[in-house]
Amino acid sequence: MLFRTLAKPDFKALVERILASTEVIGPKRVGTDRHGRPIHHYLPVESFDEIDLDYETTEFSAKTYFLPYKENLCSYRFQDDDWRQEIRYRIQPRAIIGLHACDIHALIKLDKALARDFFPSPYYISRRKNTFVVGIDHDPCEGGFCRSLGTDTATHGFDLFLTDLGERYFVAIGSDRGFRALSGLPAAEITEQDTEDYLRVRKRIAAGFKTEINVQNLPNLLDIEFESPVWEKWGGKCLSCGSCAMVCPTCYCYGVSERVSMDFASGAKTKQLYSCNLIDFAVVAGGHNFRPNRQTRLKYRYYHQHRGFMEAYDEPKCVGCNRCGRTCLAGINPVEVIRDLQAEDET
Amino acid sequence: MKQLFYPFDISLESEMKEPLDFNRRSRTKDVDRVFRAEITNVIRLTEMEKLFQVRIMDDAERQRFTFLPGQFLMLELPGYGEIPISISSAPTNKGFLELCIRRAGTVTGALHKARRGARVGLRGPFGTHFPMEKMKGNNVLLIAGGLGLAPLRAPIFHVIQNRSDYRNVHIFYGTGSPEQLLFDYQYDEWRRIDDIEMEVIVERPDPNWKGPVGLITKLLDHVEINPRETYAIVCGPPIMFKFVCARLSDLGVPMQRMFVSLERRMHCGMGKCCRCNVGSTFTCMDGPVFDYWSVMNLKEAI
Amino acid sequence: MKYLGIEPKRLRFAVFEFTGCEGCELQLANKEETLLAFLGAVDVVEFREVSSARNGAYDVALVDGAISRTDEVERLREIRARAKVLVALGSCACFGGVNRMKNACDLDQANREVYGDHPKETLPTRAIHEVVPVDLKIPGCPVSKAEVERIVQHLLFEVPYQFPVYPVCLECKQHFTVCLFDKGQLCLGPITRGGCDAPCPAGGLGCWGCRGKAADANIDEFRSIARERAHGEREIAERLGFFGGFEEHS
Amino acid sequence: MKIDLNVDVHHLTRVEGHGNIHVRVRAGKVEEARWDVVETPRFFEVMLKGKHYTTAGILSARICGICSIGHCLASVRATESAFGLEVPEAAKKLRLLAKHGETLQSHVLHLFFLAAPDFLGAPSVLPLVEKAPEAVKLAVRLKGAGNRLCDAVAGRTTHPVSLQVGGVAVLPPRARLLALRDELERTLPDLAAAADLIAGFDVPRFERETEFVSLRGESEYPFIGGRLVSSDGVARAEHEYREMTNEYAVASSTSKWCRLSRASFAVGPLARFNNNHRLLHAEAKKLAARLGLEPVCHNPFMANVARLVECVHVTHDAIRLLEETAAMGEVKTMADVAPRAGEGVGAVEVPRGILYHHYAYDGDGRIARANCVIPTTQNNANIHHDLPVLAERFAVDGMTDEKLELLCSMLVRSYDPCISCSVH
Ligand SMILES: Cc1cc2nc3c(=O)[nH]c(=O)nc-3n(C[C@H](O)[C@H](O)[C@H](O)COP(=O)(O)OP(=O)(O)OC[C@H]3O[C@@H](n4cnc5c(N)ncnc54)[C@H](O)[C@@H]3O)c2cc1C
Ligand code: SF4
Ligand code: SF4
Ligand code: SF4
Repeated sequence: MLFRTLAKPDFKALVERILASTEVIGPKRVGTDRHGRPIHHYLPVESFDEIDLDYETTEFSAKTYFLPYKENLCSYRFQDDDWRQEIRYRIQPRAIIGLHACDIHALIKLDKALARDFFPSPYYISRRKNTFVVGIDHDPCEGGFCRSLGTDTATHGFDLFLTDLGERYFVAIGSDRGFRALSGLPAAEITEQDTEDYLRVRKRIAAGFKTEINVQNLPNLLDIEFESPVWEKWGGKCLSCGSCAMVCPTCYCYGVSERVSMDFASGAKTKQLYSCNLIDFAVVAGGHNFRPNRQTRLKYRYYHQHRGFMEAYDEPKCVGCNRCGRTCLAGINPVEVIRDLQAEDET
Repeated sequence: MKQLFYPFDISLESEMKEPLDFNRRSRTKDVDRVFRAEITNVIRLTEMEKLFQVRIMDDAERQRFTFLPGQFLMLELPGYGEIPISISSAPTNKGFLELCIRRAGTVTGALHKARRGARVGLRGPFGTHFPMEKMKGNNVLLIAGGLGLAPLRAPIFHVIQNRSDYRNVHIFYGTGSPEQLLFDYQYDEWRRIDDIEMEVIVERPDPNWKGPVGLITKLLDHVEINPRETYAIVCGPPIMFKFVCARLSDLGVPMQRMFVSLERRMHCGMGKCCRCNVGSTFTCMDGPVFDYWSVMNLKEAI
Repeated sequence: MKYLGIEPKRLRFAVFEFTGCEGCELQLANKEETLLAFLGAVDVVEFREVSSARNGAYDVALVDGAISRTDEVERLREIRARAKVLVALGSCACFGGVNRMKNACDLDQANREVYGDHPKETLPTRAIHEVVPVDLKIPGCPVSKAEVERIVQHLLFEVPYQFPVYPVCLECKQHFTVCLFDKGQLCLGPITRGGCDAPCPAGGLGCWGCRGKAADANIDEFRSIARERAHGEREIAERLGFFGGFEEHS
Repeated sequence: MKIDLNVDVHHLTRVEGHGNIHVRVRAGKVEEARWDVVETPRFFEVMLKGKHYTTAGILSARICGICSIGHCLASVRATESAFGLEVPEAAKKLRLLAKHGETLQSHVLHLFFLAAPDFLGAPSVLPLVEKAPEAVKLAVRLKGAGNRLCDAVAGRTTHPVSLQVGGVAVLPPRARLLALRDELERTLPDLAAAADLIAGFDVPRFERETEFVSLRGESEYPFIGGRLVSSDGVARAEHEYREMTNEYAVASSTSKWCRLSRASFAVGPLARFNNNHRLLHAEAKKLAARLGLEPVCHNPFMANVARLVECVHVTHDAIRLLEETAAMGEVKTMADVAPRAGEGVGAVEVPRGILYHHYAYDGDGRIARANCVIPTTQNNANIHHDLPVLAERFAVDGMTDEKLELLCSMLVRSYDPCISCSVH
């Protein structure tokens, strides 16, 4: 990989150049929670100053810019007794500034499931390829356990990746597009001093992690503890609201529905992100529900994250951002659930 | 910046320009494009089920379309929705596809009102198939309960068309009552022309019923089974194939030689929506056809 | 649309109002983008609020408002007898709506307070289905016009309509709305049936539960969440009782 | 020639709520002419008792589905005045925007959907969809613009969510405000076309001198709060509203009646116009002059013209407000709320006239007593007293039961009564 350093004002200049030609998404402060902590969302910005790169985490992941909550898969025009199908993909370029390593890993995982595997999704690919991704290093967020999942640093999946060295950024260039973006800017070749500073920052970050869990044995454990009372304990609390899957950077389950316009001249097939925690997720015709209980549904979310995806791609789907844990009103969070399972296994 | 953000248009990718062929997983990117198909005939089978003959309208697309017994389609009524439906006709039949559909809700309800000439959308074929090749030279048990005869018809046609490849062939079929029997006009032909042993049983007979009465497992009481040379395909509601497979297992048929077709909610057919996820398995990609051993090992499969 | 070779039915609609604010009826005239198409798809034969025409026979009766007087009971029975499909439109018709809160008071006392020496006849508020059988309930205060349109389409095509079963939270998350609990407010979103597109939380107001209970709503856990966040029993009970959709829990 | 006439309207159509008209003319003399409100009472004042201040606005919005924004605003204003609370400037502007949206959508709804069919000889707007599609489309565009304004600022058109005690809960994004401004600018030609249409209406010539009550604007045409005034010279402060309304229950009606200097008085667009015409936007004044609306106008049928004049006013004013709010940047729109015991009144000019909410709070932020006086309540007696004079005036040769019934119905409709609201 190529590395450069870039003075902060020059990075601002870069973002402003991007802003002049395309839509830019960045972490934006949207309010304060009841404990006085700032709330950030990834939102479109109109100027560099709206971006708050110092954010701890965002309430929602950035997946909506790749995998929108609602998306038109195709539309139909009806005429006489016939119809025509129309499909459009999003080809408007866009830049996302300030993704953390876990979110970049989330994209890499989504790439595997949606862009590389059987039946690659053209909708996802169109968005992914048209999005310029700038990542940034940061001190560990509270409750995040990305380090346990190996998603605390990113080496690919982005165009540029920044590490804050005080006055300047240490920039990893992840693509030809990233390289070209820097052209014309006074980006310097890295010096020994830069490397030293960079390693020091990395070390500080690494030392800051407080939350760790052991995920090695999870695939097996999930099978063994299939009937565990742990599911009853946590499942009994679950509100079946789907919030966890909505904020998760890697949950991609969905439902498809169709509708026609009121004048019956056109129709649309729409995909809406869904959650395996919702009660009708596995209802089949005739009304049989394969997962009628909250605990089975909750269990299956963990199953997919830590076992199903593992079997398919040799890695868990979870990136350890703990967004699901933070958003869950019932206080269901992966760290405690997994620890409970492991404790159960030991007894 | 302009060329940095040179827009990428996937419709210009080479795969997108290839003819649509869902059999080439991972090469196919135009995944939501449907084949336009015309309903050429509608045959009322029972109060709840109708058989639809549909024909892919584009000649080239129709010629290219191939499937294996056990595979399914995503059938779309634009504006209403899209549903998975097993293909119920002979794989060699290039003229039209047959779909046997029970009225169950929105899409099937609308479809049941459709007439000849109506145009629907098709995507597929998707999923795994019954291993007809492997079964060659063996006895074959084809067992269906209720609507299970729909997915069973493709393997039946396959066996008939390649009758000499298989030894003894039995069809066992059971429903609740005589008026629920599907395709009753074909039984005679299967028996008399195609040299198939066919037995039908109902749970609640009517006064005209002359055949056996009871659950489908009862039909298995009298057959001679050579466990080493027998394959079974079992289609029907989970409760039914669970009992049938247990019975066959008792008779010594290895579970790897019994095949079932699972039903799950499906919204894509391509392993993306996760609705049909069973344990770590996608019913639409790794199924719907599974051998019974795999099913036993799937959590909550039945 | 003459799709699948089926001409959609032309159904005759009639709209009737009982005890309520008539906001749900107003929704039929809202969503201007599709109003003309909507009127083109159905025959509105009786709708006192916007039309002087009363031309007899109708197939579908949309009824908004709750029942709170004897003459209303009579009128509703007559409508039931004439309608093929009786639709309860809005939370008042489905649950009794806010009017139901009146039932907690002594009605004579209430009458004296408001009307002094000229008391008016009034009955305890009831939902439509507590008086006559109802074929379809469309909750909401007010109803969502988009949903009403979809349901009307389903009626025209005679295919069943499935209401969303998930709670409001899902749609909040899909709109990037900051959770009201995070702002220290109470919100019924986690237990209320979604499908409204969660306008209230987006507007900075907790969900008041106008669409009634979500399928499999976890009310016990909800209560303990609310209590943990320092919302008192009275506040919770009042909220659950507001529109009558959680009647048995308030 | 001696004329006998009978009018019996049971559940008058094209008005909100249930009311009946009875007129008997015997030998040219009016024997009976009455307006009875038979709507079912809902007892909101009783339901409001004990409610927390955060709930009051939400509950009282449900008094009326058409002017729910007005009710909500009157309610939060009453609470704020009880708590001695000043709302941020930005919130005041946003509230006025929501108010304008409601005025626009409600007036257009009335003019085109409820009133116009009478003038165009149709039973409802439905046949007009085919007969006069352009007029209907125009109405739909104007009403849509009003609704979108409400949606953006209040979170919803019917039963608003963002209008809360302390201010407005969310500041709409700048882009949305500017888009609305553009949309309103595009509707200006529609308003001009609407004026042409209404100029062609044959407004019945009928006058009965009456007293007009409204808010009194100081520097702006009044909508939210301020002093109260009558065309007979009565002036009161907002909290003295009882002296303006003098509500009393009558046996024949589930709505109460009101009086001031005379047996009855009128509120609504005509009252606002008569008392505040000098504060209208220049374009609105021009339109009033063109359509022959001059203060003090005593023809209740002219209320329709006054409605259109107000539509022009609020559209122009909303364009100004949208520009101002879009330029505000990220400002505070909510004041901190500290409940305290006390009383407060909120007076708001809703489409049908002046509306009052009055709450007394205990120390816990809960309502101890509530009183709401609805515009239609204030108008009911006036409608009732108009009827005999109208019947008298038109009980002439050539009059038929049908014609008189239409005239009586049109008279009642010209007040745009909101009956379920008046029986709250
Ligand atoms: C691989 C495969 C092959 C199949 N082959 C066939 C076949 O050959 N023939 C055939 O007839 N069927 C077949 N099916 C079943 C068929 O797909 C369903 O009957 C069909 O999807 C029903 O669609 P619908 O729109 O008509 O019903 P829907 O409107 O989706 O509803 C059907 C029923 O499901 C329940 N339901 C739906 N949504 C909800 C909800 N949100 N909450 C609660 N309950 C709900 C209700 O009970 C409803 O009556 C197959 C299924 C699979 C997976
Ligand atoms: S785990 Fe929490 S966030 Fe997820 S569905 Fe259950 S209650 Fe909702
Ligand atoms: S499961 Fe939870 S912790 Fe894991 S990636 Fe999703 S939101 Fe983050
Ligand atoms: S958010 Fe709640 S109160 Fe608001 S419309 Fe939806 S269900 Fe009703």
